[in-house]
Amino acid sequence: MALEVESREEIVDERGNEVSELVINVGPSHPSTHGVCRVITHLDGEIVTKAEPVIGYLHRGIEKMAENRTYLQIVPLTDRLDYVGSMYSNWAYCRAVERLAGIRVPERAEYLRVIVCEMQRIASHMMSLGSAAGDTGAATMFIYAFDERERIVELFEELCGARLTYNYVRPGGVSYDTPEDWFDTLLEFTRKHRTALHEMDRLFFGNVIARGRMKGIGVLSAADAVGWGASGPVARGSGVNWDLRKHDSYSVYPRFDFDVPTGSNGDAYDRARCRLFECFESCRIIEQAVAQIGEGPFKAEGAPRLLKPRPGEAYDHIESARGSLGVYIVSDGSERPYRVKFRSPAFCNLALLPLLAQGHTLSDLVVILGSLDPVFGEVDR
Amino acid sequence: MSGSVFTGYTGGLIWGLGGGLVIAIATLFGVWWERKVAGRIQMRLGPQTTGPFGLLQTVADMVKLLLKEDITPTQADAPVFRVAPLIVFVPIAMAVTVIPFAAGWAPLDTSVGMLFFLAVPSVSVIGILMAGWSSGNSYATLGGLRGAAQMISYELPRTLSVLSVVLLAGSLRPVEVMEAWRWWFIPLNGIGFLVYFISSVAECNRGPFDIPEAESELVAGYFADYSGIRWAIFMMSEYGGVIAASLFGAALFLGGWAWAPGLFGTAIFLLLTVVLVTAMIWIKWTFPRMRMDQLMNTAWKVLTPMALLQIAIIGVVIAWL
Amino acid sequence: MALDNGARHDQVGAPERTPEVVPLSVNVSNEFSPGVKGFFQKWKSLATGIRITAGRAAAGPKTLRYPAEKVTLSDRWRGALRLRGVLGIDDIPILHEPSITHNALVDRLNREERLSPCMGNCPANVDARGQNYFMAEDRGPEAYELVRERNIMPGVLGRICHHPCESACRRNYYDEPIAIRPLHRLAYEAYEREKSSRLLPLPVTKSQKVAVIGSGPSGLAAAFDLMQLGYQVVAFEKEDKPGGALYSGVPSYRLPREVLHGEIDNLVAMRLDLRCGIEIGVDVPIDHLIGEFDAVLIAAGLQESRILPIPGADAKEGVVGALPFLKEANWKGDAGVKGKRVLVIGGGNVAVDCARCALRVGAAEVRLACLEGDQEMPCHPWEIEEALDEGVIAMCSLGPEEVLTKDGRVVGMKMRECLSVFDPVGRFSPQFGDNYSTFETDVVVFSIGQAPTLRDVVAGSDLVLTERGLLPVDGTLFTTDIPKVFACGEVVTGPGSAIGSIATGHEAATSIHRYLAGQSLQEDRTPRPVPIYAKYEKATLDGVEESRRRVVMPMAKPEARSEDFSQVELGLTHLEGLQEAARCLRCQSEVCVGCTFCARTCPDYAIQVERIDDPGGRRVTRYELDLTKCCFCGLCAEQCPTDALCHTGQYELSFYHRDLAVFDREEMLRSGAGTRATGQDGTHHIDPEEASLS
Amino acid sequence: MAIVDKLGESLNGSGGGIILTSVDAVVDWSRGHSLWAMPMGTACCAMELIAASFNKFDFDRHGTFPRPDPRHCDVMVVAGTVTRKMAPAIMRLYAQMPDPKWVIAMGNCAVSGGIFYYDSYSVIRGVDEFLPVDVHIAGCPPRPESLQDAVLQLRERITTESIAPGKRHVRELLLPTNGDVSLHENGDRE
Amino acid sequence: MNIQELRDHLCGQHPDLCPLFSIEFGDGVLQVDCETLYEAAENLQSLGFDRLGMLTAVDFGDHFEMVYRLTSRSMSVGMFLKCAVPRETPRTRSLVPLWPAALWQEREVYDMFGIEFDGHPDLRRILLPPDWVGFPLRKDYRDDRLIRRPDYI
Repeated sequence: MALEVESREEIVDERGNEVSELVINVGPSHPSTHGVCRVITHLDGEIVTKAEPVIGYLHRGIEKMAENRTYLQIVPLTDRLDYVGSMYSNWAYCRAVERLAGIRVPERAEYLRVIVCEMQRIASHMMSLGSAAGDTGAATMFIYAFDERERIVELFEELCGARLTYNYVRPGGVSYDTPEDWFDTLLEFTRKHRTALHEMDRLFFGNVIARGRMKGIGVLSAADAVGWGASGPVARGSGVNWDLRKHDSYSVYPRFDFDVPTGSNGDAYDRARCRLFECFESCRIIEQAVAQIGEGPFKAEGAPRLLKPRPGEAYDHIESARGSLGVYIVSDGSERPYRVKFRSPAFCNLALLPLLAQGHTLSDLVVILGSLDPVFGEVDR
Repeated sequence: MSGSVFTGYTGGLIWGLGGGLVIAIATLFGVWWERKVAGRIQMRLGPQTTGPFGLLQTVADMVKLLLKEDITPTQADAPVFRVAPLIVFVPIAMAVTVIPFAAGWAPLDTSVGMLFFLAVPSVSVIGILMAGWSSGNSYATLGGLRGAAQMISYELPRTLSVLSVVLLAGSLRPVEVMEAWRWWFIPLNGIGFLVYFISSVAECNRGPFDIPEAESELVAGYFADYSGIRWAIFMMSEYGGVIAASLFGAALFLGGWAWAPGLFGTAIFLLLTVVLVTAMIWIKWTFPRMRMDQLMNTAWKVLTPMALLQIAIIGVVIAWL
Repeated sequence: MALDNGARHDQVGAPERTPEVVPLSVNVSNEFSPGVKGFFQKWKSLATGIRITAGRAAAGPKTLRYPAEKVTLSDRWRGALRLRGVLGIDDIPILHEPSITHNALVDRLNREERLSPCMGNCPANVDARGQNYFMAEDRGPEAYELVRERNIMPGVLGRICHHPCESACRRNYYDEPIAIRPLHRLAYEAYEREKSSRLLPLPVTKSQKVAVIGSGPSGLAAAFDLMQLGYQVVAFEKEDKPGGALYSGVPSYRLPREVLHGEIDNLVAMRLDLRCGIEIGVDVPIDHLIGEFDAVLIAAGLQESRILPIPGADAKEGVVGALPFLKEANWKGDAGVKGKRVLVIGGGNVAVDCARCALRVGAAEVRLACLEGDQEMPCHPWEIEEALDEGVIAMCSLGPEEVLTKDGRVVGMKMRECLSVFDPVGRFSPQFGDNYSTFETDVVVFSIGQAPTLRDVVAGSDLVLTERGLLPVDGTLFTTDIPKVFACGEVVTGPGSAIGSIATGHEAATSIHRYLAGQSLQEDRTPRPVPIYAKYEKATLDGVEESRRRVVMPMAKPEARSEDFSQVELGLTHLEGLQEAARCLRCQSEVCVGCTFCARTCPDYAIQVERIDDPGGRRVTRYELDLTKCCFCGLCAEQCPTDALCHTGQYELSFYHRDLAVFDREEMLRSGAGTRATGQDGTHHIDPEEASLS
Repeated sequence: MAIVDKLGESLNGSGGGIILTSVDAVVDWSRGHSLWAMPMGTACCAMELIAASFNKFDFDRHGTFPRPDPRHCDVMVVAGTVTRKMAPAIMRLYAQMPDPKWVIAMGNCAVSGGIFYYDSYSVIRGVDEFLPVDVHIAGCPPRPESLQDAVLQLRERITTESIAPGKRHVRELLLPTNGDVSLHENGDRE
Repeated sequence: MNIQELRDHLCGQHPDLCPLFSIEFGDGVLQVDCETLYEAAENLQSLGFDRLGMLTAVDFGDHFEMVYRLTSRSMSVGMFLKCAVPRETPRTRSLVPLWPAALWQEREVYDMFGIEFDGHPDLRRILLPPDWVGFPLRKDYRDDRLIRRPDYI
């Protein structure tokens, strides 16, 4: 809402400087900032002349806290980073820890991680698509997308007993094996989900108004995408074919056959539709993974309670729903890390907002912000 | 009924107050109906626990809003701010009075009824501008300006679309139009009805044309700083506008009471109105919101030509008859 | 793969894929057609939208009608935490179960994941958790009696057991395991002090009589079980003193004979008819027993040492088997090796015993040669460690090639390098290299395995031995070819541990009881033991407080103890025993013991636990969970060794006042706590005045 | 608010206890059944807040739906972590809400800082440091049902309120709370 | 391309950087002097490292270490670029002219560590309020409002 946290004063300031601009403050609590982002927007009429994101409203100091937690205790913290896709932060963090501590992960655990992360990708993209649609006023599309997400959340609840903060991927494996019949439910979901995706594609992406709202808005060139460190659907929407699952194929991803959807215009529409297509690909990966997964342990055996990796540093990254999510850990050999850094894709993607929003209208600003899909838990950390 | 208190200035006043009351009550049901329909579209239930089928939900809302604190922001232009909701509401309540509800009867039966209906609600643009400007809030200001531009733009296609019916019926008096109404008006006025419907939606600031109050951009637009009963009046005018436009459309384009004699006709008329209201709700909850420039493009480049095409068709038909 | 080099640890056989071969597959941009077609496409898209929403509306709502209709929670749902029990209010369950039904109990607990790991990993399923509980409460005699139910001689096993319970102890995961075995010994000592009042003869309630051949651990275990059931049991021992392998094979520096015989005397006092010096098959034919008794149990053990058929092994002097060697050393204190050089062949526990005995009987130099590498020796690591401390020289990865003799006397041993012992499948199949080495020695002790000598025992009966001299026995029911005759112990299992033998004794007793009572032998029987717990990696101990560390067993000085047969392990003091027993986590007892692991693992530090550790008064005095800090991650419940801390399905946790969400110990113990979610006991109403606080 | 205040004052002053009680019943009913939520979603809990208003859980059944504009809202649902940087904005939004207004602190971060209680330099330990919180929901994040439950609890709590200033009806609250846990001294927990 | 090939490639193209290149824990690390950081980064960019993935700092007590994670799409390889910044004068050169991605990330490092970047167009606090005192991720950061965790493992 209303937002006006300081705008009045600023307008006066600006007026005092004889600027014929209207400065309005979008956020930090505004329905379409997807969290707590404030965008100081300079308007000429309705045209944005300058949009300056102010972030940090959700900065909780997780990186500092991590220096005071044991390696296992950090896993719940990572849940709260990217709260739309907790599994990713779990996994990226655990990969870095495993790299540092030299833990081998059983194959079944790797498959389970891939499955939950692809489910998480669907869930996250559903949230992103939904809120992008919500930004353009299509509240019903939001609910349809969220309904799909709800199905995945139910599956996650079956799997690990939580709806949002899963704490599922742990150093050395995962915390639970799958319940009975879980895979059957999952496969049934992927089957139905495809239908729902097609429906949403026609309802929203085929709609003349939605296309009008999103086509040609916030065009990001491929060169800019690379230079600004954009990743994930934001980069791929601009035609940058960069997906860590393919190009740094970690875990068991090389065993799956899937495509990388890319856009050609680099506008908000391509970014959003990239996400839609990635959901199809995720369904494919899930189905292949369920077919391939074998019996076995889901956790590295006998890992001690207190991990004390060797001194050193490790960086590992995965392709989250928002892009390449990296975790950099420096260990001094004690039971607590010396420094943990989360390279959050949303942070880097959000930096593009001033570039993209300039010259568009205020209405487009929220569409562009939505198409960058920031999750402020991750942006601010 | 000439000479009765129900005509002239006193009549206008009485019927105007009556219209306001009807709109207020209709709004209660309208909001309830919208929440139910929207819920259904969204696979939800909508209000359910307050009263049977949640029917008392809007009553509770209304009572609560009445008792809410009535905030006038310190930076607001207080007198303008306070009066703006009424300036939006009164014209809408007045407009209802010319609608031919039953065979041969409209509360305010004037010879320029059609014009009255189209012209009077336009006054609420001023109220919206006042509300937006006086709030002293940049969102509200933007919303008010957007609203004014939008409503003025859509006046034209809407008026033109009504013109085709007027041409066919040969009268500006709603009751006479209704008496002249035949079922083949429907196919003949198809395009006109579409134009009327869409521009009515836009006139009422309803989705997908709700950009003056765009929730995701302007939070609540021109009434962002209104609370309690004053905001309720804004909501009533919005729903009043929807109901009035639906009543008028159901009468002119769908035949209203002309389908059957007596109270039956009125029942059919109200049923058709509900259908139109539902349609408006439905498209609001189905489509994304337009952007300002798209909105203008639609008005001037799509709807106005379509309305002109309709008039041309009617002209040809009349000439041919 | 590529962003990182090949050192990636989890890369599972992935083919390399380079970006060039990745198809630039799906392009997501799409446009309306230009012109009139596009105009109609646009209107059609609107109609499509209406159609889709109409379809969804027709499909009906998916809403749950809360609070009338509840969501079905997954049974893994991580709701509010509660405790099942707290030490000081609830006692931990003590599993006093007759041997007959003990297996069923263990199986049920195992299925319900409520079996403590120590009990599960013990072949005889001794309730070590219960013992530790009693020991911590300073109730030693009760602990002894509890252990004795499954472990016939706690005092003996408390000295010689290879304690699989300790390797499975969940404490391994956090720091160090509980000293369960030394606590057996302490329990025995406590019992001995109160023996007079506690040791009562068992009543004979049944007329049937059972004969047990052999008085080793397995025979006595079976005898004790049967005596408890009211049978009359007669045990025959061919030596003069009872104890079987414990008497003849286990050196007395590990097991003082007074302890062994004290334990057996206790059994005798409980009306075990023990007849020593009677060798079945020689003094009394087995047929006679079969005729006289209602059932016969053969628990004769292994009597014969194997000697490798290599050149020179038949030397007249200087080549001995392990068992005769130990017997001589144990009984006489002199095995004829004084001042000589001894080479023990073999890497098992018996070999180590031989080596250590040899030192004690005055050998000048003792070497131990085994096939296996130093990390894979089959003996227990602590055994070889103690032996090395005492001065035994271990030589690994050497295979015996030839005993060098001179005039029928051993002078040396030729050894060959051994490359590997087992083939990839895990079968014993040593591969030798080409390096030979020779050692001078006077005596070679072969400790490469034992075999039963049952020919005499079964002579004249219908029992038929296999070609290798073994008695064909069912491994689950312990029956032989003759219905009346059963067998247990190492006769059946081959060389094994004492506690393993005891376990077979219990099984055989069950079979005998069923046989005598006319019940089905097979019903609900599974092969025992069922190994269920995996090993732990060694936990890192730095940062672990001293109070959490395992008590150190005092040992005699190596140079002093290798001189004679005095005890090596000196035993814990009473106080040490109490403290050590208090370390026990009471796994799966569903009673919070205040171990603080939940508080330590909690990422939010929301849990505070305090306890009193006084002997006999161990109480959890404070358990406080600040639910408003809890992040419901579930780490604490996963860590909880006793399973006392668990998630409930409660998710409606609304409070008018923030402090109401701080759960103390009593609140943690309340189950369900009346909410809409659980529908249980909504009897607690809040005072409106209190509700209006905040 | 003024009208209601005056009404309440006069009813209370003139000894119109019965009338006051019935008026209060109507007023409390309408307020309790029309709790429009100001979704102050800052972090993870916002997801469950969204879920609560969407199709599976459907807040709207109880007459509660999120309005983004504080001027139209009755109850602020603070869902998520509140940092020092964010707190002034929340205070401002709360100030913008018209009376009568309530606050639900959803999730442990909003209740006490939760997982960020220790070692975080920027998180405020509970919004009750600067807002009068009526209902706290523990959970991380709470289920959407918990939020519905909290709204229903708040509704019951509203039934104790009166339009007469300073007056409070003593009613037995039917909803179970979490037991007879006595209030702890604040001192020993800090 | 694996890390060995990368080293060969680097040594072939820029022999002066070669001695600074080491392989630690499976990642290539180029440890340079902060004065030459910009030039090294420029060289690496021309070598094909087109993405600046991560940029952060680590407080090692006596000095800060700047850590840059560079990845190359064409070579499909990633590496670290590091330089030690003295604690007394925490300044180094901004990489914004090379990669705009550094724009916000350097602001974050400034916010958290107080390291200043020469040539950064807009060096302000980004996550914390502008009036914040101190740099939280420094090891010696003290804050009265911070409650320290109970001290047990």
